[in-house]
Amino acid sequence: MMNPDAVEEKQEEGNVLIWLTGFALLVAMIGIFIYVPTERTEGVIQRIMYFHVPCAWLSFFAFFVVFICSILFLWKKDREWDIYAHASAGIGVVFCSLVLITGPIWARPIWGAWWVWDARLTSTLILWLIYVAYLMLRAQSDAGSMRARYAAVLGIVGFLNIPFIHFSVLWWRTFHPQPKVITNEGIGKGMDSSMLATLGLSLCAFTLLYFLLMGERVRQEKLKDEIDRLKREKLYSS
Amino acid sequence: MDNLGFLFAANVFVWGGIVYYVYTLKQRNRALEKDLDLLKETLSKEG
Amino acid sequence: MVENPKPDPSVIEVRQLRKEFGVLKAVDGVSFDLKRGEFLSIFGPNGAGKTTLIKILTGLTRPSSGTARVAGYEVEEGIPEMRREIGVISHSPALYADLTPMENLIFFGKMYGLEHPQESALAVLEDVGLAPRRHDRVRTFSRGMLQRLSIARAILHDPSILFLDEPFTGLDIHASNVLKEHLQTLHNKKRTILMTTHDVSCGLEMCDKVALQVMGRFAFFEDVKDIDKENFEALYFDAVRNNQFTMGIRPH
Amino acid sequence: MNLFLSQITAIVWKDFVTELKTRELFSAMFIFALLVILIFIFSVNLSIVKASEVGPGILWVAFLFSGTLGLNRSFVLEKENGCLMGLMLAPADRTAIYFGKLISNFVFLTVMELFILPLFMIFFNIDLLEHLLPLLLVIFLGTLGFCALGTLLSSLASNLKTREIMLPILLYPLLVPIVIGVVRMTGQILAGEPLSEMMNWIGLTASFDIIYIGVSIMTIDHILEE
Repeated sequence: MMNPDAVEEKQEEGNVLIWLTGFALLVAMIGIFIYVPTERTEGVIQRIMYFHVPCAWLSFFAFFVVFICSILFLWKKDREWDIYAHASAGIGVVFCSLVLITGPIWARPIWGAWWVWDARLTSTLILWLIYVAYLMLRAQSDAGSMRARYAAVLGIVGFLNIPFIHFSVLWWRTFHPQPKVITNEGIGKGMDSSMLATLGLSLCAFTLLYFLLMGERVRQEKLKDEIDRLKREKLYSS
Repeated sequence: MDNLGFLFAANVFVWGGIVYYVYTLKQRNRALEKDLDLLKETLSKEG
Repeated sequence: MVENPKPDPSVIEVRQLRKEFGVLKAVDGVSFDLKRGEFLSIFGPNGAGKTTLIKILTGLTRPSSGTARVAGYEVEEGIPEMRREIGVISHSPALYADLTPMENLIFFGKMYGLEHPQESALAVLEDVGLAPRRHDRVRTFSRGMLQRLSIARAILHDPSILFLDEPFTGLDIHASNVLKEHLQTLHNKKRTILMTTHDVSCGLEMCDKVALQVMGRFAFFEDVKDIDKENFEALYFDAVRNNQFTMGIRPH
Repeated sequence: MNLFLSQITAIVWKDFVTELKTRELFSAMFIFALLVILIFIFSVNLSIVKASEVGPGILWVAFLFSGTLGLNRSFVLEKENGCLMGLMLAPADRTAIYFGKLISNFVFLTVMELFILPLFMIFFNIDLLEHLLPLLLVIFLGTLGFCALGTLLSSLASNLKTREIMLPILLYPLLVPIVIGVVRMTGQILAGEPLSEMMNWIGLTASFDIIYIGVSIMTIDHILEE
């Protein structure tokens, strides 16, 4: 299927990406723990933000990729897009889980409760449930075009649901005081430039990490396919 | 305010989680590659 | 066997049909022609892609590449006009168990846009000999009666082409003989019939053309006259085995 | 177009005839909804919590749970004996099949809800009659959204090995916006607020309905394919 040269080339590209991502993450860590000043009102715990927000960004981006690949799949019916959507959903769920873990750890000392039914936290939880269901759907059905089509439909439906979730959860909690760290105006407000720079750096590092993980996940699926193909074509006798 | 414990826990989860995920991915890919090589070898011996 | 006085155009025309997804190849480059009134039996082991071939030809699924024309219509779009020309009988009867035969057939008649669903339903029930039981629930029917009723459903809209997907599965000897008689009658009325089966003993005596599908491909496609009927079983197993060899399994 | 409508009618007619004969779907849904309400009454202390505050939530949980039961049953009937394949072989547009199933699901669920309402009124001592019209509007919007998405996903889940489990797992997270919306609206209506106070919720639920019917029309082709 793949010729050996292309494989080698890909591996080299992969190595460059690994070093680049590792370096970016290292720089981001230095930024988070050494460079950036401690926030005045919240103290050290606010440093969680520099990886909490990138995790959220990464998972959201991953779900967006699922959406795009699902549409492309239904259009082109090419297994390639199915692989991308599957890989991206898996990565999205992993980072969504990290958001859901770090969120309460941040909330406990600041708001005094592990879980606050704040609009963002609630939406993230629902999003997580949708994409866990997506992965379950994939795990439940046999490999083939049916699984791919069903997953693609769910990938589209799930992403289109995000605005509805956002507004319903926002209005649901209107009469509660907005938590002051994350307000409706956005995250950038009230942060000085060094904080913004660190956050930006961290965002970049995590985006690189996404592509690194995508590469690995996609390779995994393709290896599985290749093994499957060989078994099917050469060892048919049974 | 001293919330270093919380910060530490969050870090353990995030970086531990990422490292674990990357590790399992790598491991799985390596196992699959080995499987594939084995399969190819068996097939070339037979054919 | 019915001889055609003038050369009819092919009612089924299949060219390099493929259905694959990733590593799965269900149909792998099948081409053949079938003329009006011909009866084709496609033999093949389980998983050879016979059912997928029928699903493509009946517009239930789209091919990955290649073309297929059925009754003059391209099937890739699964256009409704083509579906009016075909009837399908498979091993599952596709009948609502809680409804009566009449209700089932009237329902399908309405789905096909028939003008007089009631009359058509009664007529086909007479044809298959189930008219006396037209007001009983389908749930109470035996396997053989279900299969007759599903013939009635398939010919309700008077299609010119019939597809049969493993129609003998689960029938006892008596029921399969009844089914064979019905198929013979349908064939005599100049309907084109395409049947798949994994059972070498069924279907050879009725058909005009014989095909063998192995691993998605046609191992052969012959006129029944050119087939040694006595030794068909041996031929079948040889072809199945040979085709697997060419796919990479070495004979021992 | 004419055939399209008559095909939809035929599917709805078929579902009604089946239901009139077996009465499986309606009785199961009704009793289940009743049980859900009872379980909630036993688990919530009504002498502490105000009935009008927990009532709307309990009512909608009952509707959604028994609605899921109905959706599952409705597609199991289609899968039995390979009927869905017979339906797909008919010269019908996939959307006709979708709308046929959508309408019959919607009607069954609505009828069940109308039977539950008086019981709810008695159990919770809430006077629904004075708010009946706005309440019916909310029930209409909520049930339509539930059925629009539910029909799509149950046709998808019906091909899975574990369809009974997978349908709620797929459906409920996606229904969160509608659940929040209708429960909030029902609560406001029971508190005597006019509909104009909840235009944002009405807009949200209505656009949910429209978008999911639209998405279903666009994707049902890919689901109803063998």
